[in-house]
Amino acid sequence: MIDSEDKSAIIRLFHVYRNYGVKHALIDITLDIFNNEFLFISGPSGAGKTTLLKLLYLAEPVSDGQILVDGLNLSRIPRKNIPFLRRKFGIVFQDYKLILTKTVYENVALVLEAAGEKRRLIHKKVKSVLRTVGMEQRLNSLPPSLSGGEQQRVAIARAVIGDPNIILADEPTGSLDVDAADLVMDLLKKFHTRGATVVIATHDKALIHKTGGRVVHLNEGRLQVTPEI
Amino acid sequence: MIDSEDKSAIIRLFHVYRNYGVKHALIDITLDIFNNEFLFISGPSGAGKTTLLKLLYLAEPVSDGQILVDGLNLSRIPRKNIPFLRRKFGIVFQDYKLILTKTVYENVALVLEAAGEKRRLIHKKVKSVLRTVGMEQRLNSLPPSLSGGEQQRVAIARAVIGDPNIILADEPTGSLDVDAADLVMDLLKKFHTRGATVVIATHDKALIHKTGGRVVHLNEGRLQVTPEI
Amino acid sequence: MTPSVKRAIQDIRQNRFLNAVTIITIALSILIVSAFALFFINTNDLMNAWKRGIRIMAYLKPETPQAEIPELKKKIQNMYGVSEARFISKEDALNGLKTHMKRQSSLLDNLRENPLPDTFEILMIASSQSWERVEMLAADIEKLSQVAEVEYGQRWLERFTNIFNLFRLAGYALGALFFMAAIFFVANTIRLVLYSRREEVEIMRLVGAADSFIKMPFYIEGLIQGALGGIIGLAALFVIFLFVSSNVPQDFSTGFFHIRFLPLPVFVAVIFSSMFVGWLGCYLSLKQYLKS
Amino acid sequence: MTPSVKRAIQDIRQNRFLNAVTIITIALSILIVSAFALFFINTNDLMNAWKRGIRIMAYLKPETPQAEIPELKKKIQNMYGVSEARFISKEDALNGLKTHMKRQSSLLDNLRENPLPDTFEILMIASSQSWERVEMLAADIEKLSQVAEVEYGQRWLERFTNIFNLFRLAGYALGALFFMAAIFFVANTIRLVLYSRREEVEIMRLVGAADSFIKMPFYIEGLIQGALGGIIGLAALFVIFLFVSSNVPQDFSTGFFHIRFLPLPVFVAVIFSSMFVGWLGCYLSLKQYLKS
Ligand SMILES: Nc1ncnc2c1ncn2[C@@H]1O[C@H](COP(=O)(O)OP(=O)(O)OP(=O)(O)O)[C@@H](O)[C@H]1O
Ligand SMILES: Nc1ncnc2c1ncn2[C@@H]1O[C@H](COP(=O)(O)OP(=O)(O)OP(=O)(O)O)[C@@H](O)[C@H]1O
Ligand SMILES: [Mg+2]
Ligand SMILES: [Mg+2]
Repeated sequence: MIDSEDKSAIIRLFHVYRNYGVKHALIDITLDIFNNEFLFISGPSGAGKTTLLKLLYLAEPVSDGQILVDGLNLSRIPRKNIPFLRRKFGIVFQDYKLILTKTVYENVALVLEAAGEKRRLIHKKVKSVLRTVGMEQRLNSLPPSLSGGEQQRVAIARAVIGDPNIILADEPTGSLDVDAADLVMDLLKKFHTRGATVVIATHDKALIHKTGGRVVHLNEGRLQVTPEI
Repeated sequence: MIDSEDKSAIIRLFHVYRNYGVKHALIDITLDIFNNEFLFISGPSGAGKTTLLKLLYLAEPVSDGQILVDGLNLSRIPRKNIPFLRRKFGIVFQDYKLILTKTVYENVALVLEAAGEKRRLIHKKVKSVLRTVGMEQRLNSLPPSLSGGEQQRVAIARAVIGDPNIILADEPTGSLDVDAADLVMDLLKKFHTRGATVVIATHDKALIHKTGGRVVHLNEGRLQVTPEI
Repeated sequence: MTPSVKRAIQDIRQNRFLNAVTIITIALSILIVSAFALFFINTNDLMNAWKRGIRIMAYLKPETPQAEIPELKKKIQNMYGVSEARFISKEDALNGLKTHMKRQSSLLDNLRENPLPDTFEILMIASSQSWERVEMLAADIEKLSQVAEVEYGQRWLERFTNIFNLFRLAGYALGALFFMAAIFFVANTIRLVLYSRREEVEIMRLVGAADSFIKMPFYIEGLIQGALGGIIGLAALFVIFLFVSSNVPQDFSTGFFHIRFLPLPVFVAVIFSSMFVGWLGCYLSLKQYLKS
Repeated sequence: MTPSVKRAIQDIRQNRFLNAVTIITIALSILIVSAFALFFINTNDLMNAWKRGIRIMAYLKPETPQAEIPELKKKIQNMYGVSEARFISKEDALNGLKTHMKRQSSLLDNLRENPLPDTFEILMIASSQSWERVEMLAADIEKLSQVAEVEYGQRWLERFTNIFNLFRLAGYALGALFFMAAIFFVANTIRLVLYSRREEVEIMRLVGAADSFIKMPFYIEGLIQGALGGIIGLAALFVIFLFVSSNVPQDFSTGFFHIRFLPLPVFVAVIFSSMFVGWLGCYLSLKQYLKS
């Protein structure tokens, strides 16, 4: 069981809608995500989980409603400040989004390079985080030569290397066997313990039961808040 | 519980090796897959499951050993006959491999067009198979606008539309919630009942337990045959 | 409509950006190469008009009897490369010299007798002309028993021919260069386009599509792109041609030679070449991606 | 080495095919445009050499006293565009005419007195020449009180100048066309290359990279590609130049004008332009992908 220690909201959604043409991917979502919370967004395939996360890091704009992240109103952020918003997040994308022409090392190092870190520090951190996910042997491999689970672990490494305030993980264990999944969940819990807010989108009920934390349920774009497990 | 009714082998592997440089992805695999069998290849991330499937449809050559499919020695098939080999298979790729610039309809229809089917028949079949996986509403969507699970269902529809002799499914339910996964497994069982051989690579032990069938276990490229469950 | 054509058209719609890029590339290449051809065709016309100015003067021996003149004329006219032989009597020649010399003509008034010889002025067929041919013909004429001396061209005409040959040589070099470059640009663009679609090709192969099935729509697209590119390129050339030719000094195009656009056979040949190039670009690039 | 340069070099290594394509495209474009420049520079030299042949003959009035000649010479030499004024006395002129007329010189032996006038032969400065300038100068000279009549050039020379102007007009049109086409091909290739890498750009943005961070290595790559392409293109041009110039008729290049390669400043300018084009191609394409 994981406790949320701090009850101030770090992410707030007010009556958020997201439409794609006539398709309503998200309908009237109002939700507070608290500081240092460990939150699951569950729901069946096509419920809108990925869409919800995308709105948070401004990959897409809301169709209607407001989102505040860390007190910032997302619809008011000027274009040139979007990178700074995104650096608050560590994101595990559902389709990994690894750069196929860059090595595992380079993919993970990218986040720190973009933030202007020193080479020495980058080197140390990348090695250490890849060790945590069990990919330290594959530093110089290109993503297409990795198995599905290996790619996912690299994606997770990249998400956490910047020591982000908020971790958004979209099906972070979908391609992993039970042992590897436990390893990853332990890693996320460790960051949670250190103060990070963790939001996991998943359809995997077993994973939710095993881990604990607050769960919000999405279905056909609508939110069904269930009591904490 | 699923029974394998016909005990003649449709796929035979003899002492198969697959190396990538110094990395041994598969080591001395000898395995018979029987006609109309429902087989699970289980194993942790990086065990070699995907690699094993790739060898069967000649996406990659073996480093050593022999593979027979339907009596054909794969190392003896001339280049120009490879498409005919591949049409024996219906393949669900772990990363879906949908064509991103073509609609759902076109992606699925492609298999039949390549086999030279008539337009009318193609139209009917595509609609029907998309209905089975619950994607009949998204005929004209492009894959990037689909959720992860929706993409996977399209991939499954494409795999089964050609009424293949052998279905190779690589983590076919990895992005699906329990209900959608059940739907897909029912579909695969239906094809099995009609006489197809089904080979599923997965790390998901729960899925295996629930479905039943023979299981072979891969670990670090080596085969550990376990008794039928 | 066959399924392949239908797939090709679908494909063009789905990859509008890539298709537009290919078509514009082909159009520009066609524009360049055919602009060069146009320039060359017109320069050649001009050169021929110029060469029509080359004439051989055959001075006859003073003792030649008038009676032999018609036969001699026939003889010369039958020689290879001769288009016309005009007889100029010594009287005509003196009168001509007087008008020509204008200011100094007074000095001719004081002559005791006409010192000029009878002359044949010989024009050559434009197409069969080169400096060497002029020289050969002159030598042949000089061998005739009635001919005392032969004079042809002036120094500057020889020089001009030499200059023109230099132009031509440089022109051929540039033309060959442009042509190869155009082929490269087109092939290359198609290659990059297919490079950005290599996953698609790979997926089709994995689901059991034969190479011919994969290639066919690309080939048809290549032909369509080639045809469109060719037409657009030639249309652009025509616009440029109109603009340039309306700026040519008037006494020029109305004078001894007319600027003209590409003749129809060349026009048609360009469109077909363009289609061929579109097809070839696809062929070469696909060969690469379908190798392994 | 700054991190951006390091990333750029890494990037070139990781995308060898795409980089090779870009570099070859730039090299070919540079080759074409500078081949054209080379052709033009040499044609201009040739034209100037030719124009040096244009001379104005000023015939003096018979009554002009010898004493005024030096002053008149000075006057003419100080006129704008004149490079040299050479005095030819009427005796020299007659002798010249005799040698020139060769065969018909017998008719000059019978003269009672020399009918030719004293003459100034006036050469012009090559650079300031155009047919209009020749005419203006001739008119000015004719106004001098001692000058009876002015004669300049021959009909063919005027014609030749007109032809050359036509060449030049067509040449400018072609040159402008090639130049724009080259820019298009390069920009286009870079755009296709970035198109096939758009996912990479998108991913970098998603993990929080600022636009400047993403762009920098591409720009550096563009500059490197431009420099390499420029050098390769000019090297290829030099090889072609050597080949062509060794095939030029001997009496030509040893004669009144020498074929020459691009002068150093042009050479350097081409390399810099090439780098600029590489950078510009990246700039325009990236702007597009980083818009939304
Ligand atoms: N760009 C788009 N255009 C049109 N429809 C879209 C687009 N993106 C998402 N959708 C639709 O919105 C719905 C929600 O998609 P989303 O990706 O959020 O689902 P999800 O909950 O993440 O599902 P999964 O578990 O399968 O990944 C889906 O039906 C999807 O097809
Ligand atoms: N092209 C390649 N080059 C180098 N190594 C490779 C290549 N393809 C696969 N491998 C390695 O071979 C091993 C087996 O890979 P494979 O994809 O078969 O694993 P898997 O059992 O499918 O795992 P997962 O469940 O994670 O998909 C992995 O360690 C992988 O990194
Ligand atoms: Mg999703
Ligand atoms: Mg796998």
